[in-house]
Amino acid sequence: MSVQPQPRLSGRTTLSPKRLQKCLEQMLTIREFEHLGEREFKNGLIRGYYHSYAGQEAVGVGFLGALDLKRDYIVDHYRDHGHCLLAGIDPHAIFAELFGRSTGVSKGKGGSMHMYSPENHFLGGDGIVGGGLSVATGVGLALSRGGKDGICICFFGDGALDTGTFHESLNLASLWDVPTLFVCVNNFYSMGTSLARHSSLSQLVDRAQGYGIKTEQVDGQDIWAVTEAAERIVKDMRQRHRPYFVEALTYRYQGHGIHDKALNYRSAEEEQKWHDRDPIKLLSRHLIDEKIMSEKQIETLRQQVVHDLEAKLEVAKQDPLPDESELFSDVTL
Amino acid sequence: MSVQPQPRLSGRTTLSPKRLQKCLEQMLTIREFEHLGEREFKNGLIRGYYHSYAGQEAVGVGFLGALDLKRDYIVDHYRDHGHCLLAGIDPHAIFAELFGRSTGVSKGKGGSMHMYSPENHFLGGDGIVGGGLSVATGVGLALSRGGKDGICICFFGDGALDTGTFHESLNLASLWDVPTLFVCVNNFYSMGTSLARHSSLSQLVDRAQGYGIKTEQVDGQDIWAVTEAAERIVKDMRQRHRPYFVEALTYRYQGHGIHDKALNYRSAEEEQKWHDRDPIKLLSRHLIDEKIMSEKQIETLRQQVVHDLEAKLEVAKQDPLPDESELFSDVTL
Amino acid sequence: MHEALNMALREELKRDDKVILLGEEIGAYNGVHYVTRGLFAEFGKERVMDTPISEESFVGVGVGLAIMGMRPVVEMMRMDFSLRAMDQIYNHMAKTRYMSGGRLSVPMVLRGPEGPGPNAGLTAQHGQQLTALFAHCPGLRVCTPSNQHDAKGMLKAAIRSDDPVVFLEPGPLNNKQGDVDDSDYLVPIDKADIKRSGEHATLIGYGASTALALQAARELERDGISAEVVDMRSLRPLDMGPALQSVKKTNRAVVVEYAWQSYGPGAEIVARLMEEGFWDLETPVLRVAGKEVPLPYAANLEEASKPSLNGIVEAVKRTLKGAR
Amino acid sequence: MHEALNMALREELKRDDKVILLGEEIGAYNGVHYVTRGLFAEFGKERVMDTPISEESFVGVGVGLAIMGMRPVVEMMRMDFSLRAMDQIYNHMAKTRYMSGGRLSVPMVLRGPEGPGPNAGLTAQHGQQLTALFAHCPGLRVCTPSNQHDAKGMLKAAIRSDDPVVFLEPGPLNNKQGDVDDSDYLVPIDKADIKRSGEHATLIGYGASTALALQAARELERDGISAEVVDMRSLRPLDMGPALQSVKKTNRAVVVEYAWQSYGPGAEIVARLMEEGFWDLETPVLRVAGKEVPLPYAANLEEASKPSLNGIVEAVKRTLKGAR
Ligand SMILES: Cc1ncc(C[n+]2csc(CCOP(=O)(O)OP(=O)(O)O)c2C)c(N)n1
Ligand SMILES: Cc1ncc(C[n+]2csc(CCOP(=O)(O)OP(=O)(O)O)c2C)c(N)n1
Ligand SMILES: [Mg+2]
Ligand SMILES: [Mg+2]
Repeated sequence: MSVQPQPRLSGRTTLSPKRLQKCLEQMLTIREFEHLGEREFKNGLIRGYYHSYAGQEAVGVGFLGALDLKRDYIVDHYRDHGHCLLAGIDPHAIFAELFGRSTGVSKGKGGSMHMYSPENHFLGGDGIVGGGLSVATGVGLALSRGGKDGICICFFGDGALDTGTFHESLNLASLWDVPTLFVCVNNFYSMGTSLARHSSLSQLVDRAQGYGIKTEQVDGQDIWAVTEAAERIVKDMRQRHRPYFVEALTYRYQGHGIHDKALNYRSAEEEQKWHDRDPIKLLSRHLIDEKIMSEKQIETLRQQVVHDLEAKLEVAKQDPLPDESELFSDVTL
Repeated sequence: MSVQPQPRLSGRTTLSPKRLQKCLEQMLTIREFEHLGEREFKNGLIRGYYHSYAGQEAVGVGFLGALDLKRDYIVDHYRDHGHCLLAGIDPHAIFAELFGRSTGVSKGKGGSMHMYSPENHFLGGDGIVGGGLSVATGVGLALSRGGKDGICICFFGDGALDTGTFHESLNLASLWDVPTLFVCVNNFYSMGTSLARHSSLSQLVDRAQGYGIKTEQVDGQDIWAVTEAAERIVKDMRQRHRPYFVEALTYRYQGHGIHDKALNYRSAEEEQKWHDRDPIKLLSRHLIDEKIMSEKQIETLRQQVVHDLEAKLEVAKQDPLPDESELFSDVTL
Repeated sequence: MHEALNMALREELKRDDKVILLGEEIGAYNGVHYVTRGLFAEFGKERVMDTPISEESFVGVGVGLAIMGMRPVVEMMRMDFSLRAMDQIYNHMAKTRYMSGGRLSVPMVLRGPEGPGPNAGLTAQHGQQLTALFAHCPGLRVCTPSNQHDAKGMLKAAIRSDDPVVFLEPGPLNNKQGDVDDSDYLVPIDKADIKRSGEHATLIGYGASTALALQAARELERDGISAEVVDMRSLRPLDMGPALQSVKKTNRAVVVEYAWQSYGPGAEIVARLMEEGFWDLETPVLRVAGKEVPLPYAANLEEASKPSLNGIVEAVKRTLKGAR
Repeated sequence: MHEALNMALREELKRDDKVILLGEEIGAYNGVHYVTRGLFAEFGKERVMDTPISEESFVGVGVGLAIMGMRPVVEMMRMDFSLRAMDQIYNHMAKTRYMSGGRLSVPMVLRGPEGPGPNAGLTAQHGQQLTALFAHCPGLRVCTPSNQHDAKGMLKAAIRSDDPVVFLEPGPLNNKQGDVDDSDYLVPIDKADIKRSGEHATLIGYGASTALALQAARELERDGISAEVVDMRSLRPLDMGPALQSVKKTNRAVVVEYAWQSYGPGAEIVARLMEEGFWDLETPVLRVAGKEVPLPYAANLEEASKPSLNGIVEAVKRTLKGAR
């Protein structure tokens, strides 16, 4: 029953030292952002829901690193802080949104699951499981109608494969030659329910084969593997103007949300196996082994990241709540 | 673009002369019932919708012939008259329902798409495409919880494969070991939209492979093929207590509904090809070739069927409308 | 009414190449209710897109197109089927603008026929009038025309609206003929309208029930009762002005609707008359609505389930009996 | 309130082996809102079934189980997610009995928390109160308790009902504690109830808004105003008796609700007071409801979006100002 990372690997690529350092910085930024967010959730500054991306960093970093956000777009689900950061949204605006401040990326009206930044081509997190798949199909359709070679990437979890709209959306995207890249971030749990208990297929990638679109599975802990797949897929999509489905195998370290303490549904042993293949650890080890960075340099970088984020967080903390008149703005009464 | 019957045949069986004669009578009953219904629709006696089963008879006859309606159940879609007849519902009660009479199988309140007869284990037609798939999953689950070896058969069209609930239901049925037999009656059109224009896969049977359940395709014009598959599958299901998915390839002769005259979406040539493999024609030819029945005997049988149906129809015509008090019965106000 | 709707769609498709239609059988098949007749031939399959039976997701596709600046017009073959798409309608189409702090907007139209008819015998799953479900949802605009002229002008205005609009086409009026003005006019989608003036009582309708109210007003005239008919046209936002004005004059009102009475749109209209028109009312506002049962098939039961002319006439007469 | 609901489920699971629970995370995970705590361990996975995220279809599974004579109790983790299942709820759960001419019935319960809270910050897609959508649908029974005692007795009665029941658990009260009577009692699911008697004005609530109305009544008492509080409990059928009786005495009423005001359940209550209580009213019935916006995240906006104690107190005082 214990879940272990055994993807049908699609290959790895080599990446320049500079690129690898950038990837590390991005992953550290996400990881540390989530740590700070969790802290503030516990402090009561963040209300409602908080879904941490910790553990899944390589998926976002690899895929969004392969996009060109001048022409490409992102449609996300609720586990969206990491992707917001990678889309280039200022951490200040993300923290401010989490604190419900007027300076938040959604003016404080959306919260953790509902970040939006069209300037960054980030078209929203979403609180409804599977809710973004058809929207992303529409975004892809708009891109193809516009005659551009942009693509739309759509992230969702393994649980989203149980929703009818997954099936409908893949059928529509295939039928209409929509350039949407569907990325299932398979962390092996839908809330407290393991894959085997919510899906009749253990290899999710197989399910997507029923739509006449290319599919593949990728090791989501390994930044080289993710990057290799992502760059190849994006290139393919720009040429073929067709959808694509990827299953990225990864793991979330925290509970479903920070409020979810009931981690009794998975074993310490299973958790340890995944921590052993932590994406940051794998990359750091490589950087050290290849003498691109020293352990100390990495730690300095991490501290720098934390320091910068803390500064943004502090500013966000001092930001004002939305004006009460905002209650009735952005909606026709 | 023209659709032709080229199933991956699953085999044929031999059937006793007596069994074949019974099949013929059932098919003729359905065919002639639909002719009479169409006539009365045009006469204005039947209102709203009328979806004819003409052309698809062998599918119903083969599958329902393999069931044991003492323990098995049927959940149907709107194209349900044929299956009602096969479930053993008195044609009088079906006509009466079509005429909206109090003696109708649903007391005249349901109409063509909403026939119900729990005594016959016929749990309803349904007007919502795909609406019955999850209900049938629930019926199958109830059977397995009851520890019986009954199964539930669920009929739906190729169009229903585009609905999210198809996907959800197959996943649930597989996950929970539900003995529901999902029969996709693929007549190659979802209303006016050909398979290629509504489905990203041309072999629908492949889509169902994504759920870890057994699937197969059957020639829906050939009563031997349908019967062989149906009996084998039902036996398998009684032992394994697992769902099954079948794609039966067939054709509807009329428009989507009788009101649908716009048959411009398919060619005369294509229609002819299917009429050449008409299930009644194929069976009649065999009966004649094998000297089981003469052409004349078949014609006599047909006339007898028509005669009996006409008699029932006439009675139904004279039946009373529901009492006005029925408007407020069968519902809590 | 389908002619007017067809003309509106054609004109808007011509005017703005961001307009794109999606729906089941709207293209090659030419539309089940004639509304999209000829448009596929004229504008091609990229502008008039046939969809599989995937209501939830093609509404979502509409949302995706709209946030990218297109102007999708999504048809439900019957509005009943929008029950499949309620999540996209409530949680995405309606809320994206607000949730994003106004950073995105969703200029899309969801349209289709609702209620019984034009043909009889639609039965329980095909002849519902679900107006109230849409009207309750903040973020949407919800409107419904009662004649050809309004139908065309309102649909055009809906397509040009930057808000998401649910445009409800009154089923019973689908086959209603009538000249359609072929000029490029708009009719506001947030304004009620007096369709007939009168002195003694106010009849309030929307969509098909306005047509029914007008018929009732003609009947009442024979009995010397002069009824004013207010056509709400817009349910969200609800423009109470004309109805309140009318009640100031007549001091009595009857709300007419095909929808089920309890928790139907008429309830809100009555509640608003209570809150804002109470002092003008001589007798309680009454409702004549659809009977609260799934639409039955049998001809007599179906007929009995609908609001009747007679019922309206009786109700008006009751309000005229004066204080108790 | 989850203790009472938990007890009700446990007792009914014990009493009748046809009772079976379905829902997301209700089993091994023990329930997101504690309502199903311990039941998986006690009754096993055949009676307490965890479901994938397939709301439309597991509601349909419930319908299938019910027509076969089981008594499924289907949980929506939040009632917001029932938007995914609206087709099954409207077209199958509610209508099967009628469409079949009474040949089948659907004795199932759909339950789950609705509205904001108990925790703040649920935001737009998780804190809606969609009561009106269910209440509008013929064929359903719709009810909602306002305290632990009713919660237990009503849920047990709902499970024993031969009609399909939508049982709405007031989100804001989920963590409300209180002794629960462990005897096997039932509370009717179609009867309103006076929760506090008073002389000067009638406050009408349902679910969480009854609790709010009771609080407001205590505030009003300090100002010497005695408010009667009617708890509707059942929205469908709507039992107007106690409210009408109360208004006969107080001649004024304020309806309180968390739902969006327009086309919310309160509209129907006001409309019924118009129709049946008009002559008893000295001043118009007022509503204090949720603001008509998607639930915002920021703490101050969320707070401002909810019906406030102060708003209720003010409204009551307005009704007491007497004739205009
Ligand atoms: C339609 C709907 N049903 C249920 C929920 C509650 N819910 C939120 S997340 C979740 C689990 C989803 O897991 P998965 O898709 O694997 O994503 P992950 O959280 O693992 O990233 C559930 C059941 C919801 N938000 N939307
Ligand atoms: C949810 C829903 N959407 C649309 C319709 C309208 N509709 C009725 S039948 C049909 C085509 C279905 O075709 P198929 O499933 O292939 O069945 P067939 O009619 O060929 O037997 C459509 C679009 C409906 N009844 N329900
Ligand atoms: Mg997951
Ligand atoms: Mg078909």
